[in-house]
Amino acid sequence: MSALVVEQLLNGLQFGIMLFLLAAGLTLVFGIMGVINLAHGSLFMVGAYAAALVAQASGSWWLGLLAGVAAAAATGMVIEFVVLRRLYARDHLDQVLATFGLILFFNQGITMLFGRQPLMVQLPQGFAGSIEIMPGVPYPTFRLLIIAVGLLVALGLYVLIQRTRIGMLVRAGATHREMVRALGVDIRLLYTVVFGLGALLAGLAGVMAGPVSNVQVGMGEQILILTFVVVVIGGIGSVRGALFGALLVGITQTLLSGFVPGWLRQVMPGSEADALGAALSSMGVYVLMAVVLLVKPKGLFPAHA
Amino acid sequence: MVEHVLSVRGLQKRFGGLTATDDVALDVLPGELHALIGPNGAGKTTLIGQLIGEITPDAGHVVFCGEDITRLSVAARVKRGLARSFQIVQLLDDDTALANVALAVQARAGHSFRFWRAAGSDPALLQPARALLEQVGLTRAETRVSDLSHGERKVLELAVALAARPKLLLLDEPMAGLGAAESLRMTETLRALKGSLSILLIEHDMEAVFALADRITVLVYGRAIATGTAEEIRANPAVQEAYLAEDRPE
Amino acid sequence: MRNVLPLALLLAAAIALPWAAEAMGQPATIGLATRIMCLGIAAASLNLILGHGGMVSFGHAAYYGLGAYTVGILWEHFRLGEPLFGLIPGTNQLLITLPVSMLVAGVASALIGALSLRTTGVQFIMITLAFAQMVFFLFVGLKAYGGDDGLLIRRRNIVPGLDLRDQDQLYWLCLGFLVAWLFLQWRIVESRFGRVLEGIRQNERRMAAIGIATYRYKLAAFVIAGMGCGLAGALTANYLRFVSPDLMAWQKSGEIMVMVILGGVGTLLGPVVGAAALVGMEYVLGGITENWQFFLGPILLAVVLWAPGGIMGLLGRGARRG
Amino acid sequence: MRLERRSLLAGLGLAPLAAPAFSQGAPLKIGMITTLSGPGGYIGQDIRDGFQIALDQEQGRLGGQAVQVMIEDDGFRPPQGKAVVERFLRNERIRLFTGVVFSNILGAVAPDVLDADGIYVSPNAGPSNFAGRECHRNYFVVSWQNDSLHESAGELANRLGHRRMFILAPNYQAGRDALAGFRRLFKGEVVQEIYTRLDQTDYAAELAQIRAARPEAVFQFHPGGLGIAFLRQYAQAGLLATIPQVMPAPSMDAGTLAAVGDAAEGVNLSSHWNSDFPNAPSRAFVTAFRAKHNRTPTYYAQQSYDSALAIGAALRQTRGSVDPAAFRTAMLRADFVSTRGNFRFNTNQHPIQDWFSLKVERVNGQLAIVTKDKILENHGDVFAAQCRI
Repeated sequence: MSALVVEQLLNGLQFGIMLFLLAAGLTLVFGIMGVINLAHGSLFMVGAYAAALVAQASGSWWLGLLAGVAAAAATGMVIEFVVLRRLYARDHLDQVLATFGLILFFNQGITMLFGRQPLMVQLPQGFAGSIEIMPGVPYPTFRLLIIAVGLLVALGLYVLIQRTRIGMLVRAGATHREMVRALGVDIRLLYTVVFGLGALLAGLAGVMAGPVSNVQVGMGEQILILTFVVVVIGGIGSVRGALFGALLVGITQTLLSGFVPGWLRQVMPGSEADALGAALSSMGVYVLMAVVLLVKPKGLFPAHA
Repeated sequence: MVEHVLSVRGLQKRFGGLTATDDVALDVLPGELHALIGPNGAGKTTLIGQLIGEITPDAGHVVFCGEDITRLSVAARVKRGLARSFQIVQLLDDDTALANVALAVQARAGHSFRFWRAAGSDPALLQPARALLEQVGLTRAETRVSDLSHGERKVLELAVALAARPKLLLLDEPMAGLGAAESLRMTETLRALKGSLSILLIEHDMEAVFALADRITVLVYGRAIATGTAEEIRANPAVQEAYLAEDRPE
Repeated sequence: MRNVLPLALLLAAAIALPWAAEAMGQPATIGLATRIMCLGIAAASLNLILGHGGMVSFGHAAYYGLGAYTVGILWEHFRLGEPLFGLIPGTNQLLITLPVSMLVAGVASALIGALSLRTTGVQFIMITLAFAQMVFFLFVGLKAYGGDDGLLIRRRNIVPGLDLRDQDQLYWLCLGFLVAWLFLQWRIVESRFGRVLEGIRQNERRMAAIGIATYRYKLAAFVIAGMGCGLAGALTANYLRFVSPDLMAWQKSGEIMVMVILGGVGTLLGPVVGAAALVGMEYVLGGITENWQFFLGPILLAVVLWAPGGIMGLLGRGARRG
Repeated sequence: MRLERRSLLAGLGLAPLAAPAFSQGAPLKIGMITTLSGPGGYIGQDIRDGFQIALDQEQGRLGGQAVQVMIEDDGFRPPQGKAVVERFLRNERIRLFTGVVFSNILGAVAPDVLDADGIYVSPNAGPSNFAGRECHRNYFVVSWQNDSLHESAGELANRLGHRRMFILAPNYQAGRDALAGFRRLFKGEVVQEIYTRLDQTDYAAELAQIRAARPEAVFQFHPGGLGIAFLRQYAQAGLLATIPQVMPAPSMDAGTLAAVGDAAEGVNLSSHWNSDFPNAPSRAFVTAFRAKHNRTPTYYAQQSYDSALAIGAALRQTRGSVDPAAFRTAMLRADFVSTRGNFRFNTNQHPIQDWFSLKVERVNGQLAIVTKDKILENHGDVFAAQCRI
């Protein structure tokens, strides 16, 4: 039993890391630029598609990784340059409508280009198997790779934000947007770079998610809402918050769906317990978010402390 | 002994490592114009925030007309007769000056859970609102706030605050950013108000302060270091040392 | 009211629509228009809090769905002849189901609003979403009412003197409710309550400083908007003769919000115009190409970029110029 | 591909000018409402393409009657499906409908068709309510009743000798029906059942529970993209080697097999049809489909093709009439050679057909779904007893 708990915790950690990759980009864009970008999920999809197609054509998953990350970052910067740049001064609502339009455009565009069939994604060489992490419990190496990549990204972002000039501007921008502007920094360039970075991270998430789930039109929207939940729980604009929020959501969701139906089954008939358990574990993260916001309205690690 | 309109004791507020309000005691007498002066960052606006209820103090008490209001909400304090103006104007920019004041009159008149009759043409709201605008000398009543000049907005702030018919008016730098002529007019308006209600005035314009104030309290680094008449304050060596030395009024 | 004449003409055109549609051999347009009326009520009620109160609720579909499900569940118990919880008998009388729908949506929005309104800004957007998702998953899990597959309402509700199986009469009924709701909302916006709401949108701090306990007013507006959505949902259930959790999914909340923004935030007719534009474009583009989303997306984008204030803003500018 | 769409003129409300008068020999319009957008879009695409193959083989006719198929996307949203069906019924005066993929859309679409005395022929969804109490004279299902898919999987598990099974499906009506259907014919013990979420992308938590429960095999129903993710993660977790899987056809079609790849090898399936069926109609269909679309047809394509054949057979007898009484009599005779072999309509107008076991194997180095044995013969459904037509 305890081995199962450890394995489930590891699963929760891995799912949380996956969410972190998506949420980190979103929270940067959200917190620094004040832009609600619903099309973040589209960048996730672009990354996954580019990686899958290049990996198929070249036979190398690693080439696909590069292609996916580059395609997402490039797409992001184009979006920023063509659309979002004109909307910074606008209401959040205008951004919602514009990025909603982008979702429709990207989903249907990908359908027209690559069809409706889900894409095949190979695992990278050397990461197809599993490692025995405990006696009798093998764990997929690719999932361990996801955890490693996520932790590396977290570390990289930490260094970037705490130790570099861009990071200094990013930190300042999250709390005092006007002041950064007043300092004479080319805020336009900073925004393009930040948005590109956010898109790059979304693309990386898409590349990593590809072999685990499925590469398909609409894949971004499935996970978009959960990503927003993570960002808000963590505190908008805080990368540290995104990490903790993501781990909290990932572990909560995994443990709920892993254990609640079992507990319920001990107190009520099987099929009812299963249906109720599934409903409860679906609601779980939303209950979590509501509770967090009622206790700490700015999230766990507000950037505007 | 005279009953104080406002009586503050042991008020304390810290933001992280910064002590914005440090064991402040302050009394305002009925009908008095009491000025609060001090260098930038002395914690004047933070103090106003705690008096009106936007900021919760860490310790201490605020007593208004004999009632402890330390834990009351902003709205509840306004209902009891406190009102404030803002240093950075807080108005409804999409509405006319008249509508801004009329809304404040409406708030004074009781709850606003009236869903049917049009409020925009209600004489019960518009007449008092026009009277208030006249009182402060704002003529462009039908102009949208976003089209008013800075000076006009400051005056409108005052009218909106007066609409609450306060017993004590907290004015946060009503002359900030005004030209000389506008400042003079504001001084006259305040002088005309004197006596009909108590006023706690924060102001950097020392000329106006010394012309208007019955008593003055000096706040430095969150501490009230002296209270007294204009002459007493001028003569106070502690004030001269701590405040006048670095920020001498012209 | 300078705009009485255009409004009267618009209303006359709306009333005459069924005959026009028949004459042009496009009777299905009546059903489409009915759907627009229902969504128009939902969007207008969202606009009350979003456009006039500055509260961006991203969970409005929950009340829409609750209103619809109230009709569906009352029908189901009427059909089965078994009272709900052994107490509440089912019914198919519209004059009962509509008020009950609004009541259910109102109670739900009061509970959710009371909690959600403790937050503001983006946190408010997300917490309303969270509660709506909880309601959504609750209905997905409600096996007794079809769960994810939804609930069939075999016959429309009954109103004395009307035959709702006739699509023209259903349309006029929905149009009547839309007009009534818009009129009510117009009065609310112009009233003392509406002035306070508008003040809260512009500057909540100022409203507190003149002695207004803003929370109560925001909650009251939130509940009114929830009830409007409940009404819209109840009418939708009668039109669709089918309810499913789809009606309360976050995509639906987004769709209603898009209608408001597209039409024009804070305008009386904007939300209805937005509903008509969005549904109409889907219908027309969907009839021309299966890749309709590819074209709808950039159209929405163009509206944001070049027509701030939505379609009503565009019309207003056109009128001023002309 | 020549598929007629509503003309732009009609869309702009100028139909009276554009619509031709009813004349002899005008093509019969068939309304196809299907899901072409979102993750389920590839299913609707195969339904559309499968139907078209039947038309191609008769040069745009079905049963000698010229037909025009009007296709529209329901966007995976019931209200939109409802709007389309209303337009088809009223503006286009279409009497004959087909195409819906998902049960919840069918719930919004079918009642309108049936109340207007139109005919609906289902190429996919076969929910239990329409098979039982809500069955209807004008409603035909050519694919299967939903539960049959899972009943056959239960029988397959019996035949494979599995005694202790772990079963999973998404938490929605079809998922719950799946687990109930599986239990109906499965004779062994269900050690645990789990409902997953419809929007789930990560199944690690469920996989850990499977490993901990140590079943002999797993039954799972995850259609489309859900199944791809589940199978990939199942294989990546190393479970495929130790715990075999049994599943119904929708969890593994040609499309998902292509996306899943090696992770699918060795999986057991139950189905009413497979692309390697040796009978002549099936081979002709598969050949034509591959030639036209350069991919292997899925069950969805085949079901839609069979639906077109069934409609064609009925139209041949009614000489192109869709008068409900005449059409129904003709339809019930099922006078066509199905790609699946045995086929006839039950009393509730759902199929009585055979079910087969399939397995994913390597054929000439390529993964393919290979047909094994017949496991159920002339199998109907349990809901027919509740149906009174």
